[in-house]
Amino acid sequence: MTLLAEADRGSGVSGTALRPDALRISGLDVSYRVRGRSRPVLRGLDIAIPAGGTFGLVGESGCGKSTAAMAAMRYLPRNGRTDAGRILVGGRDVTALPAAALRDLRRHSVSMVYQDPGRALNPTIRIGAQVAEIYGLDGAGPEEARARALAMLGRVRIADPASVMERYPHQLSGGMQQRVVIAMALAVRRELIVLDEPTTGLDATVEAEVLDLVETLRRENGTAVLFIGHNLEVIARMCAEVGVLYAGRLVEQGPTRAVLANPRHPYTVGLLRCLPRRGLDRRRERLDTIPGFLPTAATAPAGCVFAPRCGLARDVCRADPPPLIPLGDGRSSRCHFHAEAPHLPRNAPAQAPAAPADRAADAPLLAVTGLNMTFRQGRQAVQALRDIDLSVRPGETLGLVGESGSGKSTLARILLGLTVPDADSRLALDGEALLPLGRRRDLAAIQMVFQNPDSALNRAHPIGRIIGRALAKLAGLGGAARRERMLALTRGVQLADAYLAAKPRQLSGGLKQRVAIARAFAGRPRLIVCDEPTSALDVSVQAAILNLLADLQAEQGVSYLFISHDLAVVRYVSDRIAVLYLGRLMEIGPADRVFAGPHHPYTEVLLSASPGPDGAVKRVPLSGEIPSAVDPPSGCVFHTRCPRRIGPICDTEEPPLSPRQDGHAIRCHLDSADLGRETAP
Amino acid sequence: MSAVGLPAARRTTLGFERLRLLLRSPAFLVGLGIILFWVSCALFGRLLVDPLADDILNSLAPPSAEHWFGTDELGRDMFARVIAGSRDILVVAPLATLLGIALGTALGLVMGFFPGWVDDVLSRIVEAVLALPLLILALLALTALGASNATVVAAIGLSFMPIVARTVRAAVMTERNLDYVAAARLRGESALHLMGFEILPNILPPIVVELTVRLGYAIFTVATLSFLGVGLQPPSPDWGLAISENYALIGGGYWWTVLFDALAIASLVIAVNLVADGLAEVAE
Amino acid sequence: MLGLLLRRLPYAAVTLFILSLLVFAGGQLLPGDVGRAVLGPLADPRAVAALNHQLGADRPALVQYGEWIGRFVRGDMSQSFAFRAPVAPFVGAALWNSLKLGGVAFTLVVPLGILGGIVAALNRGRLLDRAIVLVGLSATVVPEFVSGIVLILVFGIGLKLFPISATPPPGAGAAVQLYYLVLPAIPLVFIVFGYIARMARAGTVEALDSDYARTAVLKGLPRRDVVMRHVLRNALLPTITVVASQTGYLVGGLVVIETLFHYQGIGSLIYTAARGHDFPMLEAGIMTVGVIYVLSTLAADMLLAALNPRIRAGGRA
Amino acid sequence: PRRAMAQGKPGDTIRVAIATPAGAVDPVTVADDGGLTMLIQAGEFLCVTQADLTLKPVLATSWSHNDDSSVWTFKLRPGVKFISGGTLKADDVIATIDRLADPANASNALSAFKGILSKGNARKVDDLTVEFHLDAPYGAFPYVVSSDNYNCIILPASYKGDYEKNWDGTGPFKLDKFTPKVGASFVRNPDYWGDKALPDRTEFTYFDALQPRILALQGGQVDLIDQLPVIGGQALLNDPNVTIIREKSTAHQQVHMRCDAGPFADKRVRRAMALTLDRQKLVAGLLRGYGEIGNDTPFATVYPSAAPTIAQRKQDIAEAKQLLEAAGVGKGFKVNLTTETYLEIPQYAVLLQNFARAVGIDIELKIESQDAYYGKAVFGQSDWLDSTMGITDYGHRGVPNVFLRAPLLSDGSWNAAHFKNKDYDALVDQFGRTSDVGGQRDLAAKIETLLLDETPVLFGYFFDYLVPTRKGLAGIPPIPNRLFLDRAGFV
Ligand SMILES: Nc1ncnc2c1ncn2[C@@H]1O[C@H](COP(=O)(O)OP(=O)(O)OP(=O)(O)O)[C@@H](O)[C@H]1O
Ligand SMILES: Nc1ncnc2c1ncn2[C@@H]1O[C@H](COP(=O)(O)OP(=O)(O)OP(=O)(O)O)[C@@H](O)[C@H]1O
Ligand SMILES: [Mg+2]
Ligand SMILES: [Mg+2]
Repeated sequence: MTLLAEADRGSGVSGTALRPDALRISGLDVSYRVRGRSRPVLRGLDIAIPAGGTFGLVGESGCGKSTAAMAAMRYLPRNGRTDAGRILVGGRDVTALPAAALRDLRRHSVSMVYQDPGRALNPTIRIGAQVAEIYGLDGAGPEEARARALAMLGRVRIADPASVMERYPHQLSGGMQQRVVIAMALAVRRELIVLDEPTTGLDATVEAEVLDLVETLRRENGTAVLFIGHNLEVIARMCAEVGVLYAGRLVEQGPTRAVLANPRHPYTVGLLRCLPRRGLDRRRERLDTIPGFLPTAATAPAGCVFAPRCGLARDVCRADPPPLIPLGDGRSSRCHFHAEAPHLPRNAPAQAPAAPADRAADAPLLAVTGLNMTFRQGRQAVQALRDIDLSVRPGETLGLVGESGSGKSTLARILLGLTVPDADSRLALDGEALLPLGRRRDLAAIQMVFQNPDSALNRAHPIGRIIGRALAKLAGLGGAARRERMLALTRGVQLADAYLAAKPRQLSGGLKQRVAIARAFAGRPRLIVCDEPTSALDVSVQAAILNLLADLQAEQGVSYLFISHDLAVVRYVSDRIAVLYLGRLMEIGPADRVFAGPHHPYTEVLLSASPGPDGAVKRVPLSGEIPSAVDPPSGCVFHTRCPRRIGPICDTEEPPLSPRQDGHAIRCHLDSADLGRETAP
Repeated sequence: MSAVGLPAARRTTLGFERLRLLLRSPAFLVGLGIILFWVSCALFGRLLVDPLADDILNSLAPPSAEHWFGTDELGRDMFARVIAGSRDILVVAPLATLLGIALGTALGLVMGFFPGWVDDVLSRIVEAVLALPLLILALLALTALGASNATVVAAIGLSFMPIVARTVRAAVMTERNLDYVAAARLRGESALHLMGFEILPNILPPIVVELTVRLGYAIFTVATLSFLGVGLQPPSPDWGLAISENYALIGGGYWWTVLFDALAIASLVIAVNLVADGLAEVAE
Repeated sequence: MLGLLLRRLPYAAVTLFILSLLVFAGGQLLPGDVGRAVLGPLADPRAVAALNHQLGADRPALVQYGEWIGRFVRGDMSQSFAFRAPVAPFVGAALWNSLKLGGVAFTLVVPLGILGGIVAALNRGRLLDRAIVLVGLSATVVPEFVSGIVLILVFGIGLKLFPISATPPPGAGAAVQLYYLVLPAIPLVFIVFGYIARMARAGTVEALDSDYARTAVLKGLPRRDVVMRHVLRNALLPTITVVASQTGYLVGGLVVIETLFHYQGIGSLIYTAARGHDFPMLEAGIMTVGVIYVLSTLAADMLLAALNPRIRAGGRA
Repeated sequence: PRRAMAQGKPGDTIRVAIATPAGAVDPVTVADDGGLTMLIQAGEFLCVTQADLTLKPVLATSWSHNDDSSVWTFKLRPGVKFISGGTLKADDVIATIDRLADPANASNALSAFKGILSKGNARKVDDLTVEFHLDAPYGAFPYVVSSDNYNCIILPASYKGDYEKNWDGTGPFKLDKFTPKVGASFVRNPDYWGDKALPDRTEFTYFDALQPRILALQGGQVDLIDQLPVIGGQALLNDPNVTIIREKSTAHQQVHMRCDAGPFADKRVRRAMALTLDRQKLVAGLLRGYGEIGNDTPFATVYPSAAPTIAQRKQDIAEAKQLLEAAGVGKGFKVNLTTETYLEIPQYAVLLQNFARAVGIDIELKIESQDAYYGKAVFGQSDWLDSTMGITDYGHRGVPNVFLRAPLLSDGSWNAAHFKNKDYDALVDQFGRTSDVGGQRDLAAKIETLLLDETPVLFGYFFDYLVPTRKGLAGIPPIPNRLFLDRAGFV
């Protein structure tokens, strides 16, 4: 492995002799003017990407990744300023280019793909015209431009590119939109392409495909890539080199594999420890976390920017900012004690919450049988959920996974009583029928933790009022009893008392999510529905929230329905897992069994799409788009995209959810023996 | 997790921050200054000058040291009348605005909160009322109710209602789908609580902006109604009324009988709009 | 497109129906009665009663409304109480006048406002931007009667450049008519300019800041192309709605201008009808303004749909 | 120039700005200035009141009455042609008058005929002689069928209520073109029985508001406007390009005080109020001298019947205070004055307010639209008739009879003052029967004395009737409120 890395680098170096670096940023300082004050965001940033090289930039939200990308494109927001430093693209200093030359650079040398492809495309212009425009700039006539655009759309594997040319952006799915954006970015051979979190917000399956596509095109064109992401797995997969950005400074840098395998900065170490790794069980082991908050570059302390959150910090760290210390092998770390970094003390108490007794035999807390949900949209009927049978036992976590639109949130809303299912559906909590919200007796029994902590808390109310009101309504508490319980609750979610007077906007995302959790626990909940509770959070915060949820479960014996599209997270938190596809339950069973297999072909696809930071799994490609819930395919709904389709039976006959072993059930015509299994890393 | 204090950067409250921003905007300050000037005229003007005292034999005197702004047809001092003319409009216009905002907010909350037939029906009605120009609406209302300060307030308030309702409805529609509303429903809150205590506080910024914008219109409309003779009634020294009474005189060269009132109206409406603009900017 | 139109038409019809009901209900609140309004305060009560009876104004309100709406849907606007003649010619003449005046103002102000807004947005934060915004703001908020009087004084009576009446001599040609409409149109231009410019500016600023504009710039498009091809079309979408919302005012809300410049428009028609208790005339006038408003919002919606594929595809807005 | 009767040249086109007729132009219903101006262009009366308030024969050549003035005989002018072709006969006159006197007819003249002439009591003697048999003796009857009662233009018996279709009549002009709410034009009637009209053409443009009319005259778009109030009309009064035709009229604003309730129930209080008025100042200031002071009776000095001997009431604050003291309200009191937005009334109200302040009467003004003020115009449903104090406009009348009756008789239908006095009723009745000026003056003296004592209504001033014309326009007869244009022309 080391050899390989050196070889990679070597080719980069030899390339330098022929071609200048694709991107060389040196000593870059960027600041934003906010309300008349200058606020530094990047300080002394150095990055070099050789021609054809790949560089990943990771870091918590707000550390300045996008700013670096935009500076490289010389397209900072109006209030942004480059205070110092040089940015060379292919040897040309972009900070000094006149307008015409800058346009020329953008036409021929650099391009960018960023998050939210839906907004990157002009909503009022047809796809074809938007792509062809680039060839027009390249000097092609209208006919030729269209032809080349068509070819390019084909290259990004868009099925039926001719019809896509005629469509408008909103008529494409997110994945397709991102492909179009990539097609535009790579339409002509460029020296450098900047990808700013190009797959955030996309499903894992789609993400995997998009990444594959970028990789292929990059190789074909020999384009250098600056890849920005917060997901270490993705960076590991895409980039030869990685830089870890923290509060506007690069804190560690080096070949990706080396950095990930042997991080030499406490921050990198912390980031890696936050990730739920395979084989980790919440009942036995906790995730590690990084305490504290990301300082803004302006409020950064005098010494090492990471010192306030660092378990290794000593006086010297708080006094002197460490330089970027070269470690050999092209690696460097901005830490006085980089040698000690791997031995960073764990932040979380090592001992895990006591494992509860196995409850497999208990009567189910929640029982759902024959649940159907049909939305009416004008004259169309959207079959959001079909024939769902599942149960949750007391104290257990049921993980729910599935692509976007598969019906996860709808199921959650039905359980909460916010949505009323079709008439014949049966829902029971503790054997008693579960009524819609207006008529529900024990409101406190089922509560929810939402995905987006920003919108989940009423921003007009102080935290104390938010929790207090929940206590009043759900626990029927008043006066001193309420106050007492409130303090107990907030301490239980490790929220300082001082926050009770604060408004939500004064809290970070992680803190808000703690408030939301405290609120859900106000009454004595039996079941808490968590709909992607950590997907909007940074990994370090995610770890803390997952720990918290696990602790509370151990304490209170509450059950969770945990919805997520991050399989690693689901695997870590769940006792059992249910897989949804197009409103159908495809598989349900104990977590280990579902992962280890034999599993449903769809599960197999999902698993292969997110290989984890260390293990490379052979990806099983998923063809096509998820079909419409208005008009689902006949037979097995997955047959249109199934890599293991056996024959006409799949097209005509819907397989039953057949029990396999140990409470594991799979909806597939295939025998267990023929189904896929997890390949060992 | 160690108990960390509130992060310093987040500690300044938004309200304070907005105030600081406002006070940096010269346009806002100029607007505020003019408004304060007129408000103090409205409050104390009549203590200093008498807008009704006539000196009928000295009518239509041009501006002089004695009568800075000249006199009108009844020999009343125009300066006194312009100063005192701020009172009625500064009572009527804000009251009308408040009424319109209150009614419109209530209606908008209901419309936005109950999608489906309630919203459909109310929306049609609102749309129907909006089909009429505001002035026509107010004119009709005043013709029906008769002109007095109270009816002007009612007429303008009512004609503002649908516009405000539409703005509020749009704001409610976005808020309603936010998770905090779902969370409140999960703890069994009533619709009234959801509307009044959960959603309303969050849509206050657009409502405040709407309030200032409407205030500008209210002044405009009160003046126009007075000009048309259905608003404030004589002997009020109201500016619009004064212009309406006097504008036939300007052909005879008695420009001072309308000029200062016109400037007063213009300055007040522009000032209110400057303030509205400033507020809208900081409310984002 | 046609589908959208067909979907929206019933809504428009319902809106108009409700409008007619509201006016009718409101009409019941008007003090006095038509007989008294026609014959004056000093007339003998027997004569007043006789006139009310002749006109059918003494029948129950619902009967009157029923008859009125029955005729209206058949395209008959009934007879005026005050003029005891069919309403249609009155409304027709007033509408035609209003459309002429509104049209002149409209054709002046729409390009001006849009241009102003775009220029301001492209020079955001600079002096020109501030100047346009401030001029727009001030022009918009100064009541018509203030600006109108100043115009009359300066250009009509002082310089004698323009006639002070908007009504041209009978039989005047188009050019002369236009000449008579210039002065009264200017206060309207003032008032509407601010709205349109502000909206156009906001739309352009938003579009300039959008991700797709960034995409276009990063493609290496020259600024002019970015603006012309990518920004303007999206930027002007919200402006269309604002323009449409102003047509009601530009056609029906000009009571002040019509009074100042002595012009027989639909605004004054409605106002005098209300004061004269001329219920059929009032209803017809208001319905006409309502129809104009509804049609222009409908037209705006169609235009929006034509320019914005997202709406074209989607259902109700 | 008091009389602008210099003769203009023939053949001009006269352009006039008038108030928009409020509704259909129909002689039976017309009640507004704009409408009546339209009526009198093509229509004619039996007789017309002159500037000196005497009657000039027009379609009637002479009239006479029996001993007690209960039967009046009118001789008609022979050879008068209607524009529609027929010749004027007694039947036409009878049909016209019956139409107006018929309670089933929505006639605006009904109140003028009330108690004087009923339907069916006009009788034909021969084709050119008509006899009117009155309900009660009435000495001023010819005024009731003169231009004073403006609905009385004589139409053919065959008239069907469609005046706007043919504009029939016997006048010097005939209609050229009429557009409702916009304007009308007339041309010379070649078949007119008298001196043919001088102008070739007259053009009327309708205006809703006064100010645009003023501007139109200043801007040269019209040659005259129908009437100019002094308040708001200053611009024209001083305009060197404008000639003001000025005529004394009996039009005035009545300030009524409720005699049956409230602070004014005591006549001393009413008198005190009257004594606060500085009438000279009112005329000089409010009317710029275009008017004459009133003496709290309807007898304007222009009326031949007015008693010449009655002393003029003058401002006397001391006496007013004494009276209030005597009435037990020496500290003053608060009272509401309700009135309409019309002509100079709001300004008059303000001046009254300021006058009354001197004796501690604190008047609160409530000024409303005419619609709101008159309301349903019956007791109990009208601010006009129900207010404690109010100001009401009364137009010019050729004889004071109307002013003496409806607003002041105990059962008068416009008696806003709620003045009930048997002696007064009897005196007015007697006045009505009297047809000779001498007898009328004697009665007038008694009536005036009684009214000065009681003072139910303040008559502060009578304002002149002003018609502004472009300089050089001559031949407009100085008859208040009646624009006869047949002698008009530019010199
Ligand atoms: N236009 C702007 N004006 C002022 N501050 C800004 C602006 N854009 C970004 N910032 C601030 O600069 C800092 C860095 O922002 P940047 O978008 O580069 O972070 P990031 O690392 O890309 O974060 P994320 O992962 O959330 O995209 C943040 O604190 C952000 O709030
Ligand atoms: N109110 C609604 N009316 C009509 N269709 C709806 C409604 N809510 C959801 N759907 C449809 O039901 C299906 C399931 O939606 P749901 O939000 O439950 O998916 P999800 O699995 O939560 O997706 P994501 O991962 O994007 O949150 C989708 O096809 C969606 O379009
Ligand atoms: Mg970013
Ligand atoms: Mg979801």
